[in-house]
Amino acid sequence: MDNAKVDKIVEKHKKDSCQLIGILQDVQKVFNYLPKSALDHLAKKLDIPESQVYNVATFFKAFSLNPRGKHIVHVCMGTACHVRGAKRIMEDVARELSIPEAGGNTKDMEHTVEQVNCVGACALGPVIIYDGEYHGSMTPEKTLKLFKK
Amino acid sequence: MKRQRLNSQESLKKYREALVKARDPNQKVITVCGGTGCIAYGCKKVVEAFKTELEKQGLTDKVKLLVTGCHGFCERGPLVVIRPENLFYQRVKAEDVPEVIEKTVKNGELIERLQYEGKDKKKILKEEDIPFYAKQQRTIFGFNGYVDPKSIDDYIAIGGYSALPKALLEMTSEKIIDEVKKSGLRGRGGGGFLTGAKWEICAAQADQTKYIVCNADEGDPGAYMDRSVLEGNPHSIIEGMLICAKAIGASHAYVYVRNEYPLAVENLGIAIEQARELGLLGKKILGSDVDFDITVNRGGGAFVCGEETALLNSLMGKTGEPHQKPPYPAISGLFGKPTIINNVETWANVPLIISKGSAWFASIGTEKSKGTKIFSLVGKINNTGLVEVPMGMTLREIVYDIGGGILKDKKFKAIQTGGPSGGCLPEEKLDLMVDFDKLTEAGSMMGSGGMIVMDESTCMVDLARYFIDFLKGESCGKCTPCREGLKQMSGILNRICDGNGTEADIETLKDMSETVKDASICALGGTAPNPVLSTIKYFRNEYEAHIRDKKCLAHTCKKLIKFEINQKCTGCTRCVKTCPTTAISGKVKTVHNIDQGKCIQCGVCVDRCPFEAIDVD
Amino acid sequence: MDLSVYASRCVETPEKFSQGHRGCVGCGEVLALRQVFKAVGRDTIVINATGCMEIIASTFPTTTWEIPWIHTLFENTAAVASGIETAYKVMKRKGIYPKDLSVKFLALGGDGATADIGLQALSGAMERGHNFLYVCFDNEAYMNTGVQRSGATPYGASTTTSPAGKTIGQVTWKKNMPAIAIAHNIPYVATANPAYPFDLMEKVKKGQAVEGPAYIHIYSPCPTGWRCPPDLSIRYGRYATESCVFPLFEYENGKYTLNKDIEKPIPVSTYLKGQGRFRHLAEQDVAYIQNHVNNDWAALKKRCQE
Amino acid sequence: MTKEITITVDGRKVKAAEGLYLLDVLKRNNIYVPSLCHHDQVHPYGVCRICIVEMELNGRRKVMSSCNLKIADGQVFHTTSEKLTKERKILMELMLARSSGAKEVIELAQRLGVEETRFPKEDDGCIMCGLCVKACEQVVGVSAIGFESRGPNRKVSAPFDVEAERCIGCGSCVFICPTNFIKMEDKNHVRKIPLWHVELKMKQCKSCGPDIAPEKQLEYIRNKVKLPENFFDTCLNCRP
Repeated sequence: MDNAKVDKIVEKHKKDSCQLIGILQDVQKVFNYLPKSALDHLAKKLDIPESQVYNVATFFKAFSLNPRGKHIVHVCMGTACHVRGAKRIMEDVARELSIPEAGGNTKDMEHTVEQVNCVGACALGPVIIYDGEYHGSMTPEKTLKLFKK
Repeated sequence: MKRQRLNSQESLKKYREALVKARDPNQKVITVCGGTGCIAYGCKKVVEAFKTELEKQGLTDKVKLLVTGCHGFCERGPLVVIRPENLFYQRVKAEDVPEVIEKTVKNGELIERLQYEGKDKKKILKEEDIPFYAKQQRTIFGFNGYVDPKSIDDYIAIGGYSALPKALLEMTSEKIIDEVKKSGLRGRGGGGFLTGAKWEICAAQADQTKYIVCNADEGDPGAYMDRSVLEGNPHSIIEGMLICAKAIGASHAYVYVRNEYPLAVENLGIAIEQARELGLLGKKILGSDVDFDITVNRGGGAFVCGEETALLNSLMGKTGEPHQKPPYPAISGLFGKPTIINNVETWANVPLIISKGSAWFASIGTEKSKGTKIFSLVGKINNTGLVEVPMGMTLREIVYDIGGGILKDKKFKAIQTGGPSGGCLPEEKLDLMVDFDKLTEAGSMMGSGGMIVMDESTCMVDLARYFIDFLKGESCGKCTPCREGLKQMSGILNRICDGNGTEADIETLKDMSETVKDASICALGGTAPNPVLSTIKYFRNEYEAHIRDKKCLAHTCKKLIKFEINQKCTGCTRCVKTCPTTAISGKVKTVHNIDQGKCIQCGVCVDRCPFEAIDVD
Repeated sequence: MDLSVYASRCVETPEKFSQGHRGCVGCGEVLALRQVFKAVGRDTIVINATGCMEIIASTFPTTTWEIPWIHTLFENTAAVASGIETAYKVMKRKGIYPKDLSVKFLALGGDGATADIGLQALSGAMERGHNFLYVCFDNEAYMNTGVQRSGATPYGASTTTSPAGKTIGQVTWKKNMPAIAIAHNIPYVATANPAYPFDLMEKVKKGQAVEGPAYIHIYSPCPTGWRCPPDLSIRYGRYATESCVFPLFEYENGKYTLNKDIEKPIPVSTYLKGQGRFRHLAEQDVAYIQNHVNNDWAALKKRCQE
Repeated sequence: MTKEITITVDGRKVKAAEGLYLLDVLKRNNIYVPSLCHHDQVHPYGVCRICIVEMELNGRRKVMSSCNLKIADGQVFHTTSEKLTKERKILMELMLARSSGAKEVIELAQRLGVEETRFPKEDDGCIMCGLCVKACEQVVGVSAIGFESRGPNRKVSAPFDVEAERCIGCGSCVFICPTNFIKMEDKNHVRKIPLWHVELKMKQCKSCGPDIAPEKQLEYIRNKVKLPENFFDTCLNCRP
């Protein structure tokens, strides 16, 4: 079942191992994270060593090898956001959801918080992306409201 | 609609003429900025509102609604410009839409509250008169306000793809390279290498297979101009690469885009599809002997992939590990073949050089840095956004004239150029002319064009620590100096910020910086110590204050500050409720007190207090 | 550690002992020497006693040695080595050589040069504690001059000076050189065999690294003198160890370690069979040797378990 | 035949074939440049950076690693400048801080005149030279192991840090590891490499008994060279 989904993605990319990163992005979109079984299958399908797949999957920040929560929250830690206080926002989020400051899953698996380096919306700093939706000029209060919603 | 393939210069010309003819220059056009910044401000709702309102009023045929790429003035989004008068409205909300249509579009009346207000409280009517735009020279970026990125017709109608037939059919490859060389265009990605010279080396390689790569992995935090060009005008990139394809004899290109830029990926994909439909990509383009196609590759979120050799590695489905140059990619790059890799902005400049001529391009800028450069002006500044200025403008002009000065009129402290590996320049360097060499001389760099303005509330040691921490996490970990060196530097800087620094630390940092710079494989490590070196050079007093006096002059380093409640406290108890560690106590309507043992210096109370009753020391 | 097939491809190729020498076909000693050279660093001075390795590798005007090399007489190899080592130390102290330079000294000798003629000098050098590594290539006779018996020739072997006929060949048991070296209380002594290249290289590296004298006794099959097929010299090396005739062990700071524990030793006859020098042995002679080997093996195992 | 070219090293003219790596040329000419992650059986990876030299380029001196630098005619190098000595020392200090217990690192550091490191010491036996990964890929050809993560978190590991499926237990990684970080144990007819979480059954000789090599490795060789099925039933000694 799961392998069929992977097969489909691989077919879409014409079995081109150079598209590995793109394929992994798509696989992650389907499963919300990168399960080991899918990656093993992917390696076989593309005829590349598992070690290469694993290396790429752990190298890039966008990939997660562990299951993630229902809602994915990115807190931008780019320079522009940093000078406008992104660190404080992150601390608040971490405290509020009782997760480590580097990000992680909440216990109820509702949220996964991840730090990102720049989302290219620097004029709006500090920025939080909640399930793909940009929220600019965040303050600790606005952040909390966002999570309560 | 299935479009006809354009297979000659003539057919492209006809196609353009037909498009221009069909368009009334006096037609009312409502331009809504659809860049990511404005999307975050809710421009999608505004667009929807315009659509329904236009339909309701039955104006769909008379008034054109154009959703464009980023206009640059992100601070004031969502932006609406009404053409042909170029009336500028800022911070437009969905509720304002009926009024805009009723008053401005139909009757030509102005709505004052949506207009831009200058420093002298005077309302400014037209887009081009706004100081933010007035001083800019928007040769690349200007198109963004006029084209729908999802429509190739818009681009052709304003003269896009006019350099292409010239290059493909009228010029030899030597002529193209010569033209690019004469223009003095230098790589906009940060290296500043002469683009024409790079092409010449690549063209001279005997290998038959060559590749072209567009570097759109804009990993610099605080910079987003490549994103905006790619989102707003993807065809200019395609045209630039096509011209290079003819010049060096390549037939395939890859665009490596960050996955964090979904809109750029989408728009680029549409643009490529449309170009294929018109036969501007594919076999025998415009009847010439050039075959060319483009593949889009998505990145995975790694700053190091902005480095060209790392990017090429990543394009081959591996991790983004750079390797030592030489061999340069122009000689041995993707799959070991000669490869031209240029940044988005560089590609966007190429069609302009071909169509307007190298002399025109070389007339802009300074002696060794030609043309314009887009900067992303962000941080503690009034007019955040993207600005395109000719090379050689001073930092002061950019910060004060275009940027409108520092937020809340605080004191300017430093400007950081060139992304995380650039340097911080102090106030006395504000009159520095911005070009590749001058910035490098001053201990910073051009980089890809990030400009982050900082005011007195930014601690420079903390900032250096932030950058080193960032780069430590972004290092690929391949070579020792970068992996271990940055780790140790980060350790030292963290120690200083925590008030545990020693006198020897500054010298150790300087020693290490030199080694990391020289011995690292790639430019990430090679420039990583810049923030440290430049802050030590210009703000040594702050380091010394942290180390000797255990004081953070900007009151940001947590371990070195203390919160205290002063007599302004009215006893409203707001801070008591928000304090996460119950460090604040006090009865209603009496002055509160902070238990220093419990306080974690989170600063929430300062945010909550409406009376400025909490002092930071 | 038995690393086979692929690991061996990771062995570095450069040796400071180049091709074009005049060693016999299938020479186990040259093989051992090359392995030694793969293990030693480039900052090494070689002191080489008269013997096969000197004859085959240094015929004027050519040379196989790519590092500083000095030829000595049979009797004074260790003495010359200790002289050079001392001189080097003095030069370093006087500041003529840089302090951070670390040069190693490698003395090479055959079994004759080690166990017989040069024993006195070697004993002295070991006792004085010079910082050098002595490697003995043991092919169990004076091969270079035409197979004359030496102190290291094993019981029963037929040589030109101990021909089988009236006697059984060599009538005495092989001199136990490693034990003599151990008796000097030096920090490192080991036995090695080119049939076990990783073990050999590891031991040479160890021997070079220790402070003070080190002695490595390398078993070097010699198809010419042993009168066995040249393509089987490595196999005979393996037989020697697997039948416990030449066990691999090391002695480090007073402790014995068995490097290759043989669970089920093969019979000595497998080893003896096929070598021309042993072909006259009768069944009871083989049984006698087997018995002796068993006793030695048991004694060594006991020592290693201590 | 390859072209012979001349380069200048520390003022001395050195002749060599074109396209060789600088470090190899220096070694052959007895010019000492320290190196740590270099191994002549593996393509140079150039990560330890200890072998840095200075190359003259347009009147400036550029620091580059010599192990992966292909020489070209007329290049001018310096191997012993004050700057290089200082930078190598700092590199050694960094490496010492990472692997304070690795004998090879300590020795090289002492040789380069570094006794102590200024940085907080850790004792990670791995110096991230990548030789094991490269040997597994280039020499053995199975790519059973690889790198994981990036930056300071980077380490060598089997995929997913569980049993390395492709590992054939040949031990090349163990042999090539310069710091003996990768351990291997043969006991009771089982070969264990704990770092890759593998335990492989050894094949025994049918006629004399002792272990030959891991079954998986023999199988791999047999398939690769197309040997008969029963080829590895007996050990080398028992084969005719």
